[in-house]
Amino acid sequence: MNRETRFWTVMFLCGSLFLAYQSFGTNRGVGQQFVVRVDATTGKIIPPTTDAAAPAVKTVIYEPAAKDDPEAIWSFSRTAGIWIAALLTLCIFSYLYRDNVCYKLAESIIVGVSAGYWIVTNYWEVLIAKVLVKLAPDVARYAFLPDTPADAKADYLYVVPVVLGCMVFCRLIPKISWMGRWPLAFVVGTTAGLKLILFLNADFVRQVRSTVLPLVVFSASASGGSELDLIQSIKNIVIVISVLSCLTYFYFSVEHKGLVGRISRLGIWVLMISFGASFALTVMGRITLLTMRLQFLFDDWLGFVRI
Amino acid sequence: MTSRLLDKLNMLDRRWIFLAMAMAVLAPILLQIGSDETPSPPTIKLFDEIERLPEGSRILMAMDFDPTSAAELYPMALAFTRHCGVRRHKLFFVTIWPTGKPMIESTIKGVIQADFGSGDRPYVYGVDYVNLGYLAGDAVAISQMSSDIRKARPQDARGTNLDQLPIMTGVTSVKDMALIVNASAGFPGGKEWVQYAATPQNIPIAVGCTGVQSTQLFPYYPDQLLGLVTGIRGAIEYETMLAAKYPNPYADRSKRPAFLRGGAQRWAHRLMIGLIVLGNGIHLANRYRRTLHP
Amino acid sequence: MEFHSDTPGKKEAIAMREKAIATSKNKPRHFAFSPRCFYGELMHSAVKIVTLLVLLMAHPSLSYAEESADSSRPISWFDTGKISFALLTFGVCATVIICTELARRGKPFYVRPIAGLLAMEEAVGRATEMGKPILFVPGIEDIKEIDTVAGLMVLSSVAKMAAEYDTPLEVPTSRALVMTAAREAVQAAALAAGRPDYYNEDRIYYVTDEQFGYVASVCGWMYREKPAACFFLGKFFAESLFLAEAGNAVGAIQIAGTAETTQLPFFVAACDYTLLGEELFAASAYLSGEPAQLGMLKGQDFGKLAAIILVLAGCVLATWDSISPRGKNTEGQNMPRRSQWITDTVLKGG
Amino acid sequence: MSKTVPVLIASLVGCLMIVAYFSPPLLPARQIAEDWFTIVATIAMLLGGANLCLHHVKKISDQEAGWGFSAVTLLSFFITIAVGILKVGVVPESEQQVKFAWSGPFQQEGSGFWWIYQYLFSPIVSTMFALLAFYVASAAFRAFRAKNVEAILLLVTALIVLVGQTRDREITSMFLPPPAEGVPTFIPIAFVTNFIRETFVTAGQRAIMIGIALGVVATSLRILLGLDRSYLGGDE
Repeated sequence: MNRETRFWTVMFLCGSLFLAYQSFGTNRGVGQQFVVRVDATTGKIIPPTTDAAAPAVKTVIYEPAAKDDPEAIWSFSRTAGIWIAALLTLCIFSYLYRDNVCYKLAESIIVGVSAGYWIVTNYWEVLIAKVLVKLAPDVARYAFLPDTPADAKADYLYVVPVVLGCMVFCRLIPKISWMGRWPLAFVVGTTAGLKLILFLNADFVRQVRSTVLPLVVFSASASGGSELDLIQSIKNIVIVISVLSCLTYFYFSVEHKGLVGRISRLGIWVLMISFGASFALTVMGRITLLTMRLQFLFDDWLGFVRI
Repeated sequence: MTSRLLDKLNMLDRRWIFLAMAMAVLAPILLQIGSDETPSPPTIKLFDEIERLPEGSRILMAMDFDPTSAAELYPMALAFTRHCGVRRHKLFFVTIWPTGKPMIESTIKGVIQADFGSGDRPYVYGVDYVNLGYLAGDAVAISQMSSDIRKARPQDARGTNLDQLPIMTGVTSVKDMALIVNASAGFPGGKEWVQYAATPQNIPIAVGCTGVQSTQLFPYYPDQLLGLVTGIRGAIEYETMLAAKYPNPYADRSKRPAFLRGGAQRWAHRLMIGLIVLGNGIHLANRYRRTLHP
Repeated sequence: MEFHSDTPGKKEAIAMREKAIATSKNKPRHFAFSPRCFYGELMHSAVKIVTLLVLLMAHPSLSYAEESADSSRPISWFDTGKISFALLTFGVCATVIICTELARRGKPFYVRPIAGLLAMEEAVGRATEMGKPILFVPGIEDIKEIDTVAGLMVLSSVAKMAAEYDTPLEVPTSRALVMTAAREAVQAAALAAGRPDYYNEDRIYYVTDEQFGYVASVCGWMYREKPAACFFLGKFFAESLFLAEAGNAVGAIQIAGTAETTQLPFFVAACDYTLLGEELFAASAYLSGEPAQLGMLKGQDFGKLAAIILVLAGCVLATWDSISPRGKNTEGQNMPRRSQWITDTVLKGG
Repeated sequence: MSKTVPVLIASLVGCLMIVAYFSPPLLPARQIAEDWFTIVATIAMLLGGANLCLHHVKKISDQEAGWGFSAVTLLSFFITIAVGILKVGVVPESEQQVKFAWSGPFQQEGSGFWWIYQYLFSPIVSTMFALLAFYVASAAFRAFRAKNVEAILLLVTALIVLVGQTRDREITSMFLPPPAEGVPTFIPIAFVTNFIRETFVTAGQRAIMIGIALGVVATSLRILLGLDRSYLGGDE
């Protein structure tokens, strides 16, 4: 047994002992979750009862509750969930030390779950809520969506996109894989057309328009006349010069020599300043995320933090 | 001696830096150190607009984020919804991210049902607010919403037909909204709402975005964007304003999740600054040493 | 793979390469035209069919127009409020199409040298000297993204250099389709360099679609093999930092390029050369030498020129407005601002 | 030849989207195209799932290194789909829905699919992104070196904005004389941060946006005119 293995064995032992003490030795426990039973149709809380004769409610949903709530019951699934989530979080953090089996396990779980998640969401939100409702409203009403209007008529035009979509799977069969390009072309063509118009409008026309600024700004002064607004004027001048110099930098069909070269050098400096700011703002986001994960571990799971 | 130190720093295992980062974030969490913020103009503008709109104005709450950005955007979504609730606006929740639906649900549960679900004038589903759920099709879904909501989604998230909901009478498209409030984490998000809905249809829009995205959105402000709330700092600013205007109950710490993340933010930023300075100090020292012993 | 830096073939290759660089540095690149009639014909027939179909679809009996339009009002076929935007759209599109056509008819277009491209030679050369492999990452998005296509275009020229020096080139991909395209590109480059045996299928492989899984695997490889040169060209998201940091840690020369503006700061900070945004597309057009692509680039440059002129003219007028505002007209109303013609007519938008 | 029809499809719908933007009577046709787009794109996404399965099944059958992880992936994939599509643990929510077994929302709190989202998907994905905080720190220490003018500009801006984004910015006003009553304190670094954001960042991003917008127009035109067919893949 080398030194590193020994170190980690001791660490794991200490961690397990600590968790065991925290779970059984303290009042709060680790990651314990409690719920109340609620009747979904009425929204009323169903008190826990041992009376077998009590009428069975078909539509029970569970909502989170505090431990000291008299109607609260201990929830196995949620407690297990918190434990699993916490352990998986630790598995991912272990990558910081070194790539290892725990990280790989968490990673392979997420590959499967995320692919499955997207498919399920789209199944319910598009294939059922949009396609089935249009093609067979009666089936949709009886099976999934009781609120589909009774007088809804089937719209068979929707067969076309379904068939077109299914042609995607032709790609898996080498002989007819060329047919798989049709739906792809439809998707690409639609986005190309939309993008052309909308980028030209919002990102070209509007942005050029926003850059049309007076280089000298006067604002109403207290005495009723107008006076030079120095700060705003400087800001406008800086914006206009920066935009023009950056555009010059991105101008590819002229050699960057002489005046053009100097202007484009200014352009790259502006870009660097903008990237510096963007870096700092990105850092802000990543740190917040780390804060949230640590809050989860130390608050929701271990319960160290109490407001 | 200094040379040995320099060598050591040059060879420093980055796991020590990882450890320092973990400590910088963990200590403020455990010690409950929060941080306040002074509001900045783009945030104030959104706050004032929600204040200014008459009671019962229609506001589209587009929640386009997922767990990876919930740290910044969920506190923001809570603050926006709380403010709209206090002002009693009509809220239309929608998302174009498949992972955004649970975010809407927990916002509704955490704010509307918890804060405004009871009392003499409770918020009623279908009358005061509606959850339109997830719209598939990325940016095209926005384009669809701006021409006809019912084409984009015939039912709400619970499967109820939109025509059966009182809140939907008189609403045909996004054009009928007084304001779009978007919590955006990337593509598709704030940029697409501006491009596909707000700019072509001339609807006021305010975006709460992650720090990463804010540089992309800043050029749209103030012409195409009414307000811009940036990252956790923006969330803290909004909470600060909400707490100042409505101290009961929003000055309470438990209703200010972003405030509690502020302390960790501050310490981590200090560490980052220290690391950049130290790193460059080492760089300069190395260069100096090279000039001494070429 | 064993690697000997003094194989006889290599010296010749290096010499040839140096000669090629020397000649290419002296003159700007112009590209010859090879007409491809098929495209032109197809374009014409497509335009015809499109016009026909649009007319057909637009026919009131086929569209929903009759139901939706108010019967008392004549149907307006054109939204007159959008006329200036329509003209502008038409103008931009026409410029791009004309430039493309001109390029294909043989008109040479100049493209300025791009710093990152010259550095690629240096990076490949250094890897050869050190006897270490080269890593090329074509982004994590699918082939339909224009960034990925541009990245693959650069890959073929990097692969050609690597093949000439016989330096191993590793290309892990995050999408199956990108892998196929990368294999085709490298194989063609090896053939073009006159070393068909250089192409090794096992060095170009698919890892996984999952962003972080892919990064973990690539970074693992980097720490093990310590490549001397890393190329990151394509569409990148949060993983850009992992890759650039790992490359920095192993001391490789790094050349990156992406149009994803949020990731550019990390690349700029951690890499030696970065192709910023559009530069990536320009680089790929430059390397591909395809006249159509160069023409498009020229067309876009005209668009930028128009933007520069509009901004300049608008700013001059706006400043004039600001210094001496126009008075009131005979009816006592404020006269419109001078810059209004530019902001509200030319740049009205849709 | 196998590419002619797809190119025509792409050109047709693309042109329809453009023309309909300017011609109000064509709006319904555009709406139909958008509706179809959603459906086609959704079904196309299923192909990704199929590819994933094939890839991992192959890995398992070849007994490649790490095939056990492939098995875990497949297992979690199928469990997620089964739980989500069968609506495991979902109950009807209103009186009129009680007689319909599959009528509750599929992401209902307490259901199986909700559990997977809450306790597997969400923690793993967000922790992976949280790892970046550590890498950012390491990059700041090792890669952010003042190598040339560009790097120095980047570094200094990053430092200024880092200070300006938290309340630590107030330190910079300590050396200034105290402001008059009722006047807010002037904070130099906050001013500089705002100035940078309002001018340089806006300008830089704007120039990139204008350039990329033109690039998008050119690329879209290539697709609509049938010049660019790379999206259709190579010839098989």
